[in-house]
Amino acid sequence: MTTAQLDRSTQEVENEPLLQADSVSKTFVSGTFRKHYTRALDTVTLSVPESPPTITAIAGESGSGKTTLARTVLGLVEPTSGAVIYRGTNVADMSRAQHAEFRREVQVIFQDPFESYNPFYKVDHVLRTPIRRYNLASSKSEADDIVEEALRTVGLRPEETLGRHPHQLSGGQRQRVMVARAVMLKPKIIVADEPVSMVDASLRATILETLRAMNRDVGISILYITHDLTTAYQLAENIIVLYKGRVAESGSVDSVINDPTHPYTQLLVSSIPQPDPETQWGREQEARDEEEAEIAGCNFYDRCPLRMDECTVSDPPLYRTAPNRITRCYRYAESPVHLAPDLRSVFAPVGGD
Amino acid sequence: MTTATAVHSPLVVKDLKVYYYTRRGPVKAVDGVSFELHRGERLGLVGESGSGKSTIALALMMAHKEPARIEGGSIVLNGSNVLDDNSEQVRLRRLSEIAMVPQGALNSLNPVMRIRDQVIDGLKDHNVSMSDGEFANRVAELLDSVGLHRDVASRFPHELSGGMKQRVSIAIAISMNPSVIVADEPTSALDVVVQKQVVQTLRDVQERIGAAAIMIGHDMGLMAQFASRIGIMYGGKIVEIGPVSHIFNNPKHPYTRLLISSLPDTRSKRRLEGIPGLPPSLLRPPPGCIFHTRCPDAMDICSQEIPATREIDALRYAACHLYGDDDGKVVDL
Amino acid sequence: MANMDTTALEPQLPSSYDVTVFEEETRWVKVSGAIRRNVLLFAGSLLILAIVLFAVAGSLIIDEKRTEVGFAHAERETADGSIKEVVAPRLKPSGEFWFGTDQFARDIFAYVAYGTLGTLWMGLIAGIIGIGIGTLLGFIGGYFGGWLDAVIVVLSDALITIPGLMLLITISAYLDQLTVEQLGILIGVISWMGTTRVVRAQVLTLKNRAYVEVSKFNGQGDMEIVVSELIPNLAPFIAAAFVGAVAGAILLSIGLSALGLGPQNEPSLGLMAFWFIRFGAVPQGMWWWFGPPIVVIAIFIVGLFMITAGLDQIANPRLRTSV
Amino acid sequence: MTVDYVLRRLGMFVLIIFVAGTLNFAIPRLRPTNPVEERMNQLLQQAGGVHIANVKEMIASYEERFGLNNPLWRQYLNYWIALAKLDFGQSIAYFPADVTREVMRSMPWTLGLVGVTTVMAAVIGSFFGAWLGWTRTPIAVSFVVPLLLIVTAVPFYLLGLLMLWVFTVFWPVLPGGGAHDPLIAPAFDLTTIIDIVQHAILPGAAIILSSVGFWGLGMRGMMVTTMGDDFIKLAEFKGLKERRIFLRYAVRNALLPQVTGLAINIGFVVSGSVLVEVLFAYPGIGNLLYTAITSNDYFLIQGVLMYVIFAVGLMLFIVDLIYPLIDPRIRYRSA
Repeated sequence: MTTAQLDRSTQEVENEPLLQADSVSKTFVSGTFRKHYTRALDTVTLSVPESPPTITAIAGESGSGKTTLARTVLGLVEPTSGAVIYRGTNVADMSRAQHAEFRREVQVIFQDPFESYNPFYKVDHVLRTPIRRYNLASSKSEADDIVEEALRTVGLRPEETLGRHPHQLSGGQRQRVMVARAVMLKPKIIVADEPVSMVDASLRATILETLRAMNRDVGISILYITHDLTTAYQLAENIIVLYKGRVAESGSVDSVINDPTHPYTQLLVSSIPQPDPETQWGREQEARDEEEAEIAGCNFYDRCPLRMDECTVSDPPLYRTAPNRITRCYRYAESPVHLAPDLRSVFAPVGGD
Repeated sequence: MTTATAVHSPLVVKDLKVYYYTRRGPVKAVDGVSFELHRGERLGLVGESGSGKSTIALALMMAHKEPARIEGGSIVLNGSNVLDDNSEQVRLRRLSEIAMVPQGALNSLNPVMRIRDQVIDGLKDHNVSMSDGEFANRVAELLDSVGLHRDVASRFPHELSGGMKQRVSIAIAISMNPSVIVADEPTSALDVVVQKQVVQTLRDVQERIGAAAIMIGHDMGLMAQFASRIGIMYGGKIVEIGPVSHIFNNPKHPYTRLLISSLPDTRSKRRLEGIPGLPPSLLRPPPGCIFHTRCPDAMDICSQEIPATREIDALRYAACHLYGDDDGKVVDL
Repeated sequence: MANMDTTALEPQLPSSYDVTVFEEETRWVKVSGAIRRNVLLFAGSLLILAIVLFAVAGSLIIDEKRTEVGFAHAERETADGSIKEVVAPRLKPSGEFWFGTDQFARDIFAYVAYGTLGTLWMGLIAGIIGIGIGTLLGFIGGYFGGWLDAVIVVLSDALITIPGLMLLITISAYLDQLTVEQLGILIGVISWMGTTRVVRAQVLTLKNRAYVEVSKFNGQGDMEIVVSELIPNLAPFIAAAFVGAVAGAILLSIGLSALGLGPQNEPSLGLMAFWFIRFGAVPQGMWWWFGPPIVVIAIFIVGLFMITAGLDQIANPRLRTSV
Repeated sequence: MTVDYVLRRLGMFVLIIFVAGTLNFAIPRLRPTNPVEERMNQLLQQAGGVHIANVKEMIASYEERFGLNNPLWRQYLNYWIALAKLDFGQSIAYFPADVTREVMRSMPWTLGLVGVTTVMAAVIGSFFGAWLGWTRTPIAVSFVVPLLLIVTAVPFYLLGLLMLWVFTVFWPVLPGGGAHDPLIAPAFDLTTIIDIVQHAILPGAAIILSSVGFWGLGMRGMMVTTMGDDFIKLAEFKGLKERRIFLRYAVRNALLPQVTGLAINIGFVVSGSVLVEVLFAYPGIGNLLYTAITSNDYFLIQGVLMYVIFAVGLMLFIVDLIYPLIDPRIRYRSA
């Protein structure tokens, strides 16, 4: 495939995305006199189409920028450069009404199902407030119906859930109420930031299955932020692997996890503790032990077991190693450089093969 | 698991009961747990929140605090019951006979002391007398054995990454060659790559010094990678215990079976199924089998009688009414 | 949403043994439990309640005239043997004058009651103003951040180091006679920094809590978030800061008044201290003069301290020593 | 210790001086009429105790310093120029004595009394607090907590008053006022030192007794918080001796915020000591301020306030510079 062809395919998918993070970067500054800059996110472009509904995983370790990306998309973090565009309008420039619509249609599920609740209120508070603020119901009984239906949708019994304080529910119940809250608002997109990492294993599956059902049956697109590649594999269609704020590798989740090309993804995949005593961890190690070095080239150089001399010279571009795969590594320098900035251009349309 | 071997086992826990005394009554966090730890083996104790696994870790170290009390049973460490010890004996046993790799390593080290001093003070308080040079060598040797550069000795904790701090904790734990290492969710705050390194390090040093290890956690994947034997905890009891391959490939207890089938992997996409219902209240545990409220195979008897532990096959024990005398004899662990 | 397959997600079994079932407690069990868990708060409140009752009831029942100079009279035998009513200063406690009388023949019991009321009133004014300014600035700084926050932080850090009493003394040198209310306002205006620091720090930790962010997605605006999500959780901190501010203001005012620089025309505990220091109650051994105000002040401050400590325990559970 | 850290602290110090100086400039202007001018005119009219030429000279120096006819910004500028030269004008009461010289004469007494007693109170109180916060301390000692509360609750000066009553009236063993016996010629010998210490006992004890509880309670709170930290748990798992856990793990960490507290508290103690000094006729800064106020000596008031704030700010700055030496987390922070 030539570059020209790639560009054309890019054009096709770029017909009015619902939500687009357009080359967003975020740099955090600390220090008063001598500034210290931390580049948490570095020119990432990603869009979510109006249809079909998709599930995209954004994976990486702590410090990879995955949470910063999620918070930027949600409008909680203002990008240092670039813009978040929703229905054609920059979120930063939205009118009050547009912003309210954005807040309703792009919903969130946070990692900590306990912290998501104001300890002062019963769980009802978090379900009834949005009904009131977004005028979802014209009467008290209609509001009750909406709340109860949402709870049933996520597999909770309203009578066992309502009227309780958050600490009276289990972690799994709490997180399911948060899913119910998000779903109740009939959003277009849910950004789920590590939604199951603090939930017990036996309850984890149920929540993931709920998310999947929301995508399949209600048509909500999901951005699944995670450090756990196994749940990403189970839930998502496509995956973006971030390292130090940059896209290291991206593509369909099956191919990326079963055949990782970037040394960082390889390291992540080989570190998965498989729940199978016959599949033991290998002994491969990183090049260096957690010591960071500032070099001009690839930002993974200091940990890369496969590093080469050219890696220190400049940062590698993204190479298109397969129709639905890109990787930021010089070992694939013979592949064409992927030019379209939007990661959406990498992903195959759902059911398109 | 016969009593004859008990003499040679570094740790034998029998019918251990640890209750938390609350205003509402006793919470039976650990309710009759028995297991034996063989020399050089790695036991994984798996359980979800509220299963009592961390309480066991504290009890083994005799570091449980009010309102927790050991209500019964015995903890026989290297042949003598720890519960009979006075506090000074308990203190001396820590580190030298049984050592802990703590959870949440991010704050486990004293922020105002250099790493070297935090390794040495444990030795000093166990009457190890060495010259300063010998202490320095010992510290370097310990850091080496957990894959850290010896320069780390002169650093402060905040200068180390999470993984490095946890390695320091491991170095401290093996500083007196204990016969038992207890690791309570040793990788809970760490990234997946670092998690692997830390667990492998723990495994390496455990094999090198020939200690037995107990790892406590909720991550079945981590257990599969680390343990040679796994005990499944539920509601303060061990419901099934056996060699790791048996547990994963042929689980006997319905809870184990459901737990394993709920685990996502990266081999095939499938419908994810969790375990319906919620963990039991340990304040008012259900009568009979503690799992019967969530068990898909529950029978009438399950809500009436506490199932006995049976030896289902070699070295595998489970407590479930699905198994009768034909499947295995009742044992007193 | 209606057509989705939810059968797998249905709750399946009764939850009578769930951890989530909490026994309902009777009101008395709840109250007694709360008292037992926070003895300090309870005992401190009782002390303050006693003082407030004493001051309010005392000032309602006792004639204000008793606090005036030369009020106390006693019958004395004069040189010629006749019995005559004379002004009676320095009387020891008696049935008529429970705490005796001072150098100026004022009824000390009445004076302590009215003085306590004045001091209490001043403390309340100072506390309300200080807490008002402090909370407002703390919220503005903590919640909205930016340059305004930087200014607030730097200013409060700088002002908090300036010794309050020194400042107050200096200010009073340039002012005419202060009333009790004016002193309260003045103290409130110069002592908001502690509250600002506490509130700002708390707002900073709370505002990034997931629940505050969830409320944004629930369509709540900034004002509503502050009022309905933040303030309820900050209440113990604000209450502790308020009580601390009242205690601080009382101490400051007494200090100022004891030097003779406070309000001179209304009874207050501080003014009483000024009188008994100035007119040598100590060398004269008039323990009934300097004793009562010192005891009242001590009970006052101990009570307020205990309340603050008790509120701290609510706000910071680690400080709870017993379970 | 990074440059950034030192610069920030220095900036804070400068800012404190700036804010205090500005306040000092603004306070006399709180009233529509100038009280200083009023007072001088008053003096001029009475001209009783003061020499009329002196008053005229005072007014001249006052006008020169502030030039009340100048626009406000000009007055403000002049004011800072004078401050930079440590020129606070001349005392009215002790005319023509220089304000700076008066302050410098009183400062050592206050620094000696307040400085020493504050440090003593901090040390004693922290020790008590650590002991109380140590969970292994028998419950029997917890009666000390309410006791500390009560002692702390009585203000410095009232406590001083009670002690004055006990030790000079009831059981007269100590001198009731002053910093030294006026009959003893000041010399650097044992008699003088004993005399000075004797005079310092009562006011010093008042300060210590009333602030020791503050330190104790603060330290106890920090101990309780520290005892819940993970590193204490690991120290127990390591089988360390109680003594080591107590001193090297718990107390060592709980002390850190106390040091910052010491810095801020010095300001409060200096402030509170005004009353103690007045009560015991101790010739320190507090007494000087009191005299200045009772005699409407406005230049002296301004000067004392400025010097006190300068001293407090400087102490804060010094503590800030020392702090990184005891907390390695600040010492090595790179950003």
